[in-house]
Amino acid sequence: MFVAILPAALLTQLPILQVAIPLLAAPVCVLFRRGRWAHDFSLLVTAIASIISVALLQFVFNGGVISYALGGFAPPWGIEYRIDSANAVILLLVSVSGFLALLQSRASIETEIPEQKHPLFYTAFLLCLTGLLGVAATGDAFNAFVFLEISSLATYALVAMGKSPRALTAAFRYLILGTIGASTFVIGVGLLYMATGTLNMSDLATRIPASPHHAVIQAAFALIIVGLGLKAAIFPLHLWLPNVYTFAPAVVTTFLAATATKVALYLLARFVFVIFEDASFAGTLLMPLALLAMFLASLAALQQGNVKRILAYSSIAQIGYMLFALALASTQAVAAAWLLILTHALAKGGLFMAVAGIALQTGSSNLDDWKGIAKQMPWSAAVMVVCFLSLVGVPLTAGFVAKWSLLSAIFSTSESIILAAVVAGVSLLTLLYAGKVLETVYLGTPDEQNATANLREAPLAMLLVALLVAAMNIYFGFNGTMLSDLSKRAALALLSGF
Amino acid sequence: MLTIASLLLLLAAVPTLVRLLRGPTLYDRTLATNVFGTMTTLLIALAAFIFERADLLDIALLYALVNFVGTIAILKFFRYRTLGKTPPLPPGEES
Amino acid sequence: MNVTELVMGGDAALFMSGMNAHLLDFLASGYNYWMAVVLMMIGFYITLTRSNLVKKIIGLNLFQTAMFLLYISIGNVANGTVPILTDKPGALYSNPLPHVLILTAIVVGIATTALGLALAVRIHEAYGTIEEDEILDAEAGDS
Amino acid sequence: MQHHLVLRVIAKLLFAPILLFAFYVQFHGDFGPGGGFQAGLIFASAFVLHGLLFDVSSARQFLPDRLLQVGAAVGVLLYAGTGLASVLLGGNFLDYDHLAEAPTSGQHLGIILVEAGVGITVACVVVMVFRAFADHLPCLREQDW
Amino acid sequence: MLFAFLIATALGIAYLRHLFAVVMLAGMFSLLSALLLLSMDAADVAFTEAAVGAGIATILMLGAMALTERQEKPLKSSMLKRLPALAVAGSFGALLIYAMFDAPPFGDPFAPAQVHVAPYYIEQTAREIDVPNLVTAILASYRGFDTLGEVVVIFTAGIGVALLLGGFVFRERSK
Repeated sequence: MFVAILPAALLTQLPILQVAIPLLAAPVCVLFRRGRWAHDFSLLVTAIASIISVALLQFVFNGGVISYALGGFAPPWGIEYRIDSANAVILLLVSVSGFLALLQSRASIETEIPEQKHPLFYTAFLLCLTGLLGVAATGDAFNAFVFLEISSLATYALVAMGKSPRALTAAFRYLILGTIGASTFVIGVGLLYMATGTLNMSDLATRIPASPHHAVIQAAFALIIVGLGLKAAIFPLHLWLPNVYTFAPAVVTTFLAATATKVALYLLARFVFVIFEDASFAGTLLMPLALLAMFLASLAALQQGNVKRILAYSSIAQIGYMLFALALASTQAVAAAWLLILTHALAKGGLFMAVAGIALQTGSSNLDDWKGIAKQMPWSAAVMVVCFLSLVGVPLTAGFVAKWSLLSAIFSTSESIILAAVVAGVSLLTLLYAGKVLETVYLGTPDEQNATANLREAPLAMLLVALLVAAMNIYFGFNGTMLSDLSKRAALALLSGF
Repeated sequence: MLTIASLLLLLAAVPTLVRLLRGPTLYDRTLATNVFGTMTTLLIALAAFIFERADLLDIALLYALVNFVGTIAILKFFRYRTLGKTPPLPPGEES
Repeated sequence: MNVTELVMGGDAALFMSGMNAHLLDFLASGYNYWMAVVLMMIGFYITLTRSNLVKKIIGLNLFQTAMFLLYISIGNVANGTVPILTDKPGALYSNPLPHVLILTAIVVGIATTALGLALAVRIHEAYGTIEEDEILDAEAGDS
Repeated sequence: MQHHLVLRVIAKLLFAPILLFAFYVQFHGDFGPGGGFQAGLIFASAFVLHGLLFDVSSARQFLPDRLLQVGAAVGVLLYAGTGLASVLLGGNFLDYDHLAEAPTSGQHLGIILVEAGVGITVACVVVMVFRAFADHLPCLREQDW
Repeated sequence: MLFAFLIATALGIAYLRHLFAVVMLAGMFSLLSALLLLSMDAADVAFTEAAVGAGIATILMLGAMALTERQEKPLKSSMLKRLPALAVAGSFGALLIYAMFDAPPFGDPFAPAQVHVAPYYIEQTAREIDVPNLVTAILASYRGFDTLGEVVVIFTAGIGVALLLGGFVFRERSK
């Protein structure tokens, strides 16, 4: 529908506008003196980015792959933006998540960040968004590094804005590990350049099979997987993640949980399937890691006493799911991975939104302080219930669609009952920690000294957005065809190569 | 000729490096850094002639500048323990 | 003129004059890759093991600088010259593309350094130390 | 640093030549090594030198902090704006061919504009970061020294 | 010889605990590597590395040191605890060295890196961009978008430091 309204000349420029608009908006945002204006402005920008991403998605669905030559130089020589179904979905995910996270979080930002810093905070947020969009849109390996670093640097600063001093150490550790990851990635890209003489992803894909330097390419492959694995928090490279999610400001956690690791995972998938086209090797390497991540991180989540930390470990486990699906490497499994990415963003985003609301009112994210909170904050608690159900994969939620397609992918690819049983078993573990949180929230009796009686429901704006996300979880549970269609096209785009 | 000159410069850099690594005082190290910077500047100037690319003289100029600013920063830090506002010196230490 | 044509075309005089290896060319001879890797390992090791946050950042810098050396080594052409066009006909230029990439990478590196140091300053303000073990002890006491 | 007369005089004498050198590197970048980034650093080093030898607060009078912040933003806007301008003139993003009548003069214009953007941003950010670090009084005690 | 210097400096950085000396060594490391970059014809990179590594990074580190500590405390962890780190660094290096055995010879004008994309820049710049410095031509035009990203990275760092250290936003915090 959007495609029809937009003038044709603008349409050809859409890929770059997707990234350039937030990029231009970030420096403009510095110029604001009032925090509220900066908020409204960034909201507007993310809304525009969302609209563009919807238009791009439609365009890609109708017309196939878009290749955009930056600077007007043809691809192997200039930088190329290349949008196909796989990354159009990711672009949509990133920009809509940015929009919803910002829409939801004015109240929590106002309590967490000092007023004078609001313009800079929103600038950093927009920069983070720009970086993630740039990584998703680009068709050039080195350009991906540059934008990965934009988003990472902005993220380090945003995470450090958390109230607790531990936010600082979390950000520092993330900075060290993230920089090692990025450097490793760049060394890998350098080795690829050494072996093939190009940086363009599709050109790499055609030239790698012809290159005589096999060892160089193998090493590049390993380095790129490790580097992106650090960014995507693939087990055992996840060490930075729990503290970052726990201590970052609420809006940052919501946004990161829904997008950052997914973008790294997308890039990993692109390298594995499109550039190296050697998915079997990756499969044998990544499959055990994914299974370990699913088990160990779920067990770790069970032992945590802080809700944000439970959700953080749960994210690591869910990243394990996505990696597992990618490692199966059939079209159906990759489609399942894309479904998992989308539904996990929905479920985890909604959960972190609800947690942000409750934490704002109680001033704590410790589970012990949340006993019986459902009486005072019934709506937030309801959002948590829905999103947890979706996370577990209960029928009639979006999560179910994803888990079901993963199971059917397992059966059709390897026909292994054991793998299916493992996946189902991990879902049970998810149910356990979800049950632990919900039990406390609904059935716990508040401690004497914690006067929860006079707590009120979260601010209306926060609640409405969280409810909207919860509703989306249910809607896509009933009407899963749209999501599965999206992800099937994404998988086809990835596996058929450029 | 130029080659011999640059070899000699490199040889001269060895004791400087030793001084920098061994110390023992901070002043030795600062001086060693400064001397090393000067030698680098000369080496680049020589390289410009060896390569017959006069453009490289710009780099030598920049090195000289960076070396100057860097040494002042080190010395200021050495003396006042800050780069910004100068705190009053402890009594009896006015220069 | 294409690099390949230049040498294949038998521009022997130029090639021979290049064989009079200049001193600096000699210094940057074949073992570049190995040395860059060794430096990278030292930087990596410092980053992983040192407990002092500033030292970690310096280690990261070493790591990245070694990476720059690796990239530039990839782009080096024997007997080549600085990739600034001259009037000299048939000059052989080194590959300018890695230079451009590394310029960008240097900028990214200094940006990371600045942010990391700012974080270290804030951590010192909050914990009174920049030793990771002591910070971990303090945090263990917290929670 | 009230008492280092030699240094202060030299710094004042050097200030203008350093800026001149920065301009040279900025605009000579097409022909020799250098360009916006390096020029921005040299610009900043002039102000850093000034800040080292005189108090940062005096430098604030002619270069207030807010101006630095705006300058950093303006540099990015100039660069991205050049890209957007080439879109509006009918080319792709950052396609300088469309900025002027002849493609090469368009390229020249585009390169000068974006290099200026780089230089402005880098100079402002470096001075900004230097001030952020230099502003605080030291918390090192004499015995740690 | 330069590499020997570099490695000596790097080891010095690893073993000295006096941060002031370490910062100076890091500055020198930068100068040395810039010299090496220059010897590999990377004039622009050497230019930048010198200005950044020896200039700005040194000053920033001194500034950070003024606000933190001067002396690194001795490592508490035993050698045994550092073995995993050594193993990680070692396997990382081993992987790269394994790759390097298969690498095109150093300086080979027929290496893939030299014959595919790069010749286009060398041949076409004079016609398309008309700028003698190939690095500038690629930096600002052929790969101009990377450079835009680079500017945004610097801008992000500035914003990040301003957010973290207050900068001009609030200044009563200096103690």
